[in-house]
Amino acid sequence: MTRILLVGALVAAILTPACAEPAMEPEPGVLVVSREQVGSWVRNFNPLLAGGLARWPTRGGIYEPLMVHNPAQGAWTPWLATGFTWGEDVTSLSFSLREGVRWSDGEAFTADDVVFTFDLMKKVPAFDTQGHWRYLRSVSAPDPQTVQFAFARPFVPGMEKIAHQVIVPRHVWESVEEPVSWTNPDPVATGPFTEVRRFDHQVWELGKNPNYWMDGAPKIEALRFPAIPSNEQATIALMHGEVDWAGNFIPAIDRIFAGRNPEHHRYWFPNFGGAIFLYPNHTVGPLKDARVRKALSRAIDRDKVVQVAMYDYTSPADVSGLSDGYAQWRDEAALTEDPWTDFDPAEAARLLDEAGLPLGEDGLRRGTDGQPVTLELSCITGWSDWVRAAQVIARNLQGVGLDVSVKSYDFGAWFDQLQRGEFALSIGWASYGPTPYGFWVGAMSSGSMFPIGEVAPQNWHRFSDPEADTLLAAFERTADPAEQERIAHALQARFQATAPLLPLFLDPSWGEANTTRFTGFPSAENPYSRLSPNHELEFLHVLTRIAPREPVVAEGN
Amino acid sequence: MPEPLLRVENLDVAYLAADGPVRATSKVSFTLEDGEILGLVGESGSGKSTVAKAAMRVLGQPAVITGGSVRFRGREVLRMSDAELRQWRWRDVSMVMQSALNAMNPVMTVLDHVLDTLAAHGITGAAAKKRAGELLDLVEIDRHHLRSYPHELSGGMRQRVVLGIALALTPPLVFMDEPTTALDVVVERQIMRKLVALQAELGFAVLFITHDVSLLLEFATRIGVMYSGRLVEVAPTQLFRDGARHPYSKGLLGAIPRIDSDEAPVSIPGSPPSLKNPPPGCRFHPRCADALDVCETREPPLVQIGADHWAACHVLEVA
Amino acid sequence: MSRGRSEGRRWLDALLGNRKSMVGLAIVGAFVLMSLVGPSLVQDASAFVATPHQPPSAAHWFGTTGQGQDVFAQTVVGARLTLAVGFTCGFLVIGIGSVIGATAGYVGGRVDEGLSLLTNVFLVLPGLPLMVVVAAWLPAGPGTLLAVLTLTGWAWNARVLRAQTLSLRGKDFVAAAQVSGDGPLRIVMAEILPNMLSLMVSSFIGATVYAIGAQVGLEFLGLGDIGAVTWGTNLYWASNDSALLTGAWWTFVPTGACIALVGFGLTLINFAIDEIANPALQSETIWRKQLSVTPPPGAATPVEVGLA
Amino acid sequence: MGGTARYLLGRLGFYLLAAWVALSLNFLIPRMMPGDPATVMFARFQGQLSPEAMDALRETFGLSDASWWSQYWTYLRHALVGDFGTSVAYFPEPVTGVLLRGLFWTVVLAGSAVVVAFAAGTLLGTLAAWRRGGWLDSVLPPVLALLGAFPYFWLAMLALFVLGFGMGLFPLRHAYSDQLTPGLSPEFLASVFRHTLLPALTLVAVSLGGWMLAMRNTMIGVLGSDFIEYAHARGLAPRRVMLAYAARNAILPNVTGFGMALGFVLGGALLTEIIFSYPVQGYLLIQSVRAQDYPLMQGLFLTISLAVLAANWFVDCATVALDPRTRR
Amino acid sequence: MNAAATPLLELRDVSTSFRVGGFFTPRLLKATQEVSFTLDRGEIVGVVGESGSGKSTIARLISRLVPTTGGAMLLDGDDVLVSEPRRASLAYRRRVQMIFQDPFGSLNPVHTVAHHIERPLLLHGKATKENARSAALELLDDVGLRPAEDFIDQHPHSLSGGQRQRVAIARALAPEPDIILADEPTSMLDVSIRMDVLRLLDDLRHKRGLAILFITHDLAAAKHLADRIVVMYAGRMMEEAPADQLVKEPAHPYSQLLMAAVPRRGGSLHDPLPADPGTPPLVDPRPGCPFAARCRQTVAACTTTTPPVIQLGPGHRVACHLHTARTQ
Repeated sequence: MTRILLVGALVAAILTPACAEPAMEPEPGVLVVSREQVGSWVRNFNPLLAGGLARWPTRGGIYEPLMVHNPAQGAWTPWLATGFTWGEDVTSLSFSLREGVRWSDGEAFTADDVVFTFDLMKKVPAFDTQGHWRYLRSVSAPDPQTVQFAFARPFVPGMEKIAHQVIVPRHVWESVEEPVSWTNPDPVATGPFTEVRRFDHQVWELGKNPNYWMDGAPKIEALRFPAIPSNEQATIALMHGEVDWAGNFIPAIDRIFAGRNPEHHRYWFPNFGGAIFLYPNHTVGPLKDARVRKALSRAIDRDKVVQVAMYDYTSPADVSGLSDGYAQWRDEAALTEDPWTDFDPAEAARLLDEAGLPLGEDGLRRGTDGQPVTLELSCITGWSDWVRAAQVIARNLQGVGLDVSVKSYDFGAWFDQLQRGEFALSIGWASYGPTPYGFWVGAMSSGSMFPIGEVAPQNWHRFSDPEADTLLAAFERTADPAEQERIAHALQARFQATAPLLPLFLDPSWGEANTTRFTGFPSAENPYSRLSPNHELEFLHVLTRIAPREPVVAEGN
Repeated sequence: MPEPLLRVENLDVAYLAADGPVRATSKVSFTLEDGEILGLVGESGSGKSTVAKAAMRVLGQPAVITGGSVRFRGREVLRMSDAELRQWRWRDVSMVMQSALNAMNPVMTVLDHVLDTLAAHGITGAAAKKRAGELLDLVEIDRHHLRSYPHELSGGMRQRVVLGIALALTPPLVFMDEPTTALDVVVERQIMRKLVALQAELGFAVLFITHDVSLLLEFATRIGVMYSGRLVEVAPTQLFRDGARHPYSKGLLGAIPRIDSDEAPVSIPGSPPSLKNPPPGCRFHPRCADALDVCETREPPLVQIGADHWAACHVLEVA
Repeated sequence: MSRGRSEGRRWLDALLGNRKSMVGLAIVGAFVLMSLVGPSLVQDASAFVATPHQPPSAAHWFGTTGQGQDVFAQTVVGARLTLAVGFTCGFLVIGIGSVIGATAGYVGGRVDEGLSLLTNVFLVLPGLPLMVVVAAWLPAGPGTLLAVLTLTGWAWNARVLRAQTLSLRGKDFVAAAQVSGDGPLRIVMAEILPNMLSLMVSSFIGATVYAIGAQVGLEFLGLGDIGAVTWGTNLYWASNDSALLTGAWWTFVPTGACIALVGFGLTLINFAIDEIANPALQSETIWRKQLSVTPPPGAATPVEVGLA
Repeated sequence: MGGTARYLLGRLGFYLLAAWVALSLNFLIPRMMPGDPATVMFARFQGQLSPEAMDALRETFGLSDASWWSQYWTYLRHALVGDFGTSVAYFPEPVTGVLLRGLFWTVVLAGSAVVVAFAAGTLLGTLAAWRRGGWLDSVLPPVLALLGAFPYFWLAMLALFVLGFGMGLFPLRHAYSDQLTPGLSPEFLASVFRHTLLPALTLVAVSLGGWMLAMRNTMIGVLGSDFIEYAHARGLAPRRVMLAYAARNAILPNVTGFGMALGFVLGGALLTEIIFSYPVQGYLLIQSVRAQDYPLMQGLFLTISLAVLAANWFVDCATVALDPRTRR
Repeated sequence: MNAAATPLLELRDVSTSFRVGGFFTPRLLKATQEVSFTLDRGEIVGVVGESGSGKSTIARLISRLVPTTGGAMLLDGDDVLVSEPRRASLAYRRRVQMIFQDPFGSLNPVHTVAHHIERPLLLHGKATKENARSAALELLDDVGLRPAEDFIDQHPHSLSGGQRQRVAIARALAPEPDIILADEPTSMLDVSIRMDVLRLLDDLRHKRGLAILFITHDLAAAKHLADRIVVMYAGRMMEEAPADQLVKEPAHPYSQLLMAAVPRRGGSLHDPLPADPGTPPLVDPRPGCPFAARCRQTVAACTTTTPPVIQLGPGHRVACHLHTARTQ
């Protein structure tokens, strides 16, 4: 018996020192960021590598682009370049580079580096994730401050892609033998943060660039990244004040985060991004008919979807399928003509009757073959918000007599089916960029449409519209804003008329900040950027603006 | 009258079962003098092993001694404390169990067993090792088997090892619980010869338990017969062989086929009673050809019926 | 079939007379009953009926989930699929285990070597990782879970049952049946299997406990059909809605307690079976009931005069 | 003795065969899964990546169109020298590096938890069996059985939130404090200890009952053996009988279970990682499955299989060492 | 050869061996070697020997529970090893039945007495479903379980050893066999009732003209029951003689040793033994006579050549070089 007591005493002795590790505050000026959810860190700062395998903020915070788009304002901010000009016939584009920019090792940044970067992508196709060389013919540097892009064909949207390409230093990269698998452990770059001060598998730190070109920026000393593998853990870290800036989904955020410290716990979930859609497969029976698609759309209670699946953090999408970020492209006036995204089961029923899908005695709609219309709504295992949305939608559609069942697949299987067009209904995203051009290409162009069974990178629903094709071709050839706006309104009209995709809700941008130690985060009042660190390149605005809060004691003195 | 080496009086042992205790032995009494070999014979369930183990108080669960007394040179064993018992055991009384394979710890060598035994009684170090060698010599087993594990020895060798261990502290009394039952006749013969020789040499007393009465007849000083938890007859061997009086003893002697006689052996009719539902009165009466009315109701006590001859039978009382 | 019936009856009597098994049976029985009739008595478990994360109240006994579903309804309805998968998996595992184990143990020779290798390979393959990989590959749903759990669970039972078959195969009553002229199938079915009843029942219970636990774990990882209402998905959603962070313990605790209770009940039944099948444990119970002291065996036989 | 060596070699042969089967399964399973890592990567960007990027991605990951057979041989050849290729999810780090990292912490956490649970459970079982009906024997088994019936992750989450988050008794995540640099300094080791304590305790809590009951039941069986009675009859001290006679024999079946458990925990601690953010292998597995990271998945699966096989082989060796009857 | 001269069962040089040891350490256990003897209707042949002598193996060979590796087994002159090489036919099973040593192990604890007896009745067409019970009752009555109604619905565990062995005998009698192989049928029974069971076998032999092979280690019991006795040692037949003759004038030194070891009235433990006690070699015996190592009367040939079986007198055969020399 004494032995058991001894064991108990031993356990108690062990437990005592375990009590609460002294909470150590990071040094002043070190911003703790939670952006990537990983179990342990891998040292990789190769910005050209596809797939976001490099550590955040390699693309943007370390390596910078020529210009940065800001959807909050719908404007481009000059960065490494000070501006651009289109040549004749919009087949050439030249960027003038900022003067006095230096690489973090002190070497000067020149047009040569830009040319090198684009040539490298030509040489190493794995780096050309944007497909630059599908429209470019050549890149040259007429002088150290100018880069000239020669196009193979007129392609105005190419400017967005070029402007957003991050640039690597020639003097470092030209001697790299295997650039694809190079992890670039000690990056030499132009960005605000370039010095890897510490790298453990559990935490790493990125110090500021001693040679940064922007006056007075960055205002903080370093960034610190603890490895946090799950959303729940990330939320705890935020609640505890262990993280200053994060881009996580947090349920009941008002109560569990903002409410705990109303003064300093801030969040801002603006809807400047893309939207989430219901993809109806146009090759599946009744879904060919635009009336049926609109009926489906009318049957969906988007407010409920947003409430149940999205915790009311976002808002329902409208018939344009365009988010708040595309304000300048949207034709507000056209939205009320046929608002088929409004919840109206009666109208949905009318449309279905009209399309020849009568209601049977068992409460189920019959197709032309007299059989009940059964549709499977695919979603992804584990993508809980979509699963919830799908459940609500299925219930709504059942409400108008359609036999819709939710089926969830593993991501690989789901995406495979989607790309091959082997589905009936599915929730999905759409292309998103500085302009809605990419979205419309994916939604309505014949160029993006592939036969059933073939892998289609977009246009999973298999729809093309000749009128849209003409409009998109025109859009590619004009750099005139007025003309662009006219074409955009026409494309929006085609979208509304054909209802190729059914917009569900806007994809919110998750962003949280703890302002106890830092100030200058964007907010609804000061929307110079979105708060979320999740938007590549855009966060450069934030990284260069936020500053340590002056010590309160110092202020008092 | 001087106290005998071992005096067992009215020993009652019960096994605990789900529906209450089962009496395994009842009012068993006998004495054992120094240097004597008392053979206890009986069939399975007769309680013969129970008596020996209870007298040493090593009977495993779930058994309880519910009455009687066991005195070793006058000391009451049933009132010994755990520490006293440990002292008493092996120094004064040791035992040889039926299956040496089961009795020995399978993960220990012969030497470990001997050393453990000696260490428990204060003999350690070189003295203990020396003694271990002597013991193997005593039972005629090569000393290199000290390093053998039980499963590496043949049945006969194991039994001899256990015999050797029993003599480790040269106790005056050894209990032997069917030490040769699991062996073949030839090996049994060999071990019994060794045992008898050692007994003659060292002079310890033996309580020898067996179901084979013909074996006992060849070497025991006295023979006791047990039936259904009772001692029914005790007599010196010679007397028992030629003049067993209890009907069961007689039946037992007659039931054994003999190699040296053409006389056909005869079974006792019926089968031994179960301990759970024993017949009332004399437990042998349902199988007894001579049974009287009283046998069905009253249990006969063990009474003296001749010089050094005791039996528990109403028929004999009447006679 | 009447074979082994009275053996079964003996077991049933023993189980009914055992306190542990009675408690266990009562718990498990209550949950089975709940899973059978409960879903038709409560409201629609998937309906979004109320304000999210409402604490327990008269309207919602166990409160509401992060999406405004009734937790009580979800707990009751969740029992059905979870227990169905658990028990079915138990049956499948024991079925496959007995077929393979009995075949290997009875036929012996090359067949045994082959089947034992298969069994041992499955035994040393890491179960949970294999489950994760396979569950991710197959379409989510109860069928997949069942397949995955059975695939990774049968080997242990096959091994145990093989060993038991092997020991029974050496019994004289098997030889006697052979001498009588009975064929191998008949011997396995009528002579050997009835003797393994207790082992099979306890293996079945063990497999069921394992299946329920593993199933809940996989579903918690999001590898099940998160659209279905089961105990595993309940916990998945509770965690997804940060139940504990938001203080909504009521979405998390009832389901966990139910799982633990069912597991505990089943374990108690297994304790009882162990006790009935193992004479050493049985005698221990008897010992404890009838005597105040419980010394280790052989240390010193107790003396209690006048007990009998 | 030669027979013993041959027996152990024979077991080794079996384990090699099992390893080959595991290796092959390992090769097949991911290839039977739909999709590939490039599509998963592509999807991460939810449309922000141009469609052209997909081909580029496929090229980056070196997704091969070679026949399965030739892939299989390459795979086997590489696996033999411990080369599992480059991880996709952790591109371009070699799988071996990712694995070793996880493996280290797995051994720290799972290893210590299993050893502690085994040792404590066995000791408790021994004492409970020895003092049957004592408080240890009557109170602990049902309590531990109930504890063991809870889903592991459920208990772990509750422990984390109540003891860690609510009461602040334990660190909330990671294997050591972020403020410290890994090394052999006392602070670091103390930090590792503090961080490992709660995850390990929860693992111990759920498995303790199993060990205890197994040991108790075997021990009760052993206590009924003749050799226990014989040991008492020889006047041996009770402690000696309990440990060297009863427990020493009763532990043998538990040792087999120990091998199985070690393997199980190596693979089964994946929920620990997720809840306590402890950098063990389990999370890597989930991640590799989600990212369709074949090389990592294969490496992990193989490491775990090999660990289980190795554990079993060591148990075979231990059994031979502990039980002379298995020696030939 | 006319029918009268054909023995019911004849074994000619029957051998069998088992593989023992592990997969990598196989050894051959020669359980019986070149055993020859006959068994006729109404005859009881006793087979005696120590454990490991192969006497039980003979019963299992004849009952076809273990395969032979050589020799011939003639039933009514037909070599069954040739006519039904792989498995015994139902017809053979009907004619050759067996009683096992352990009545606790040979009856299935889950089945009633009725099942045990009705099953062979139905299997061999000796009864229909309707009259199986009455036939079973009759058999129980025949073996002395009276009143049979009290026994037929019992489970084995509620019967005593002697009663069980009677049930086993009834089961063996059910197919109305010609031969009963009795493998130590009384060694597990209480001394006081052994003779009853033996007497029952003797009665059956007389009433039904059964041939019984009586396997025992008890030479005295064999003497009383058997007509002829076969002495086995280390898988070989040492001697065969009419029972009385074997007991009175054992020819083989081993038979003499066996005789000397049997307790007798007036005998003493101090009487000398005619040979060295020891254990027979079980595996891979050396050439020559297996008993040579223990024999005190060896000649040179004993360690080099296996002694042939020679005829000493009518029905008396022995395998010993002493006699080989003498007859030559």
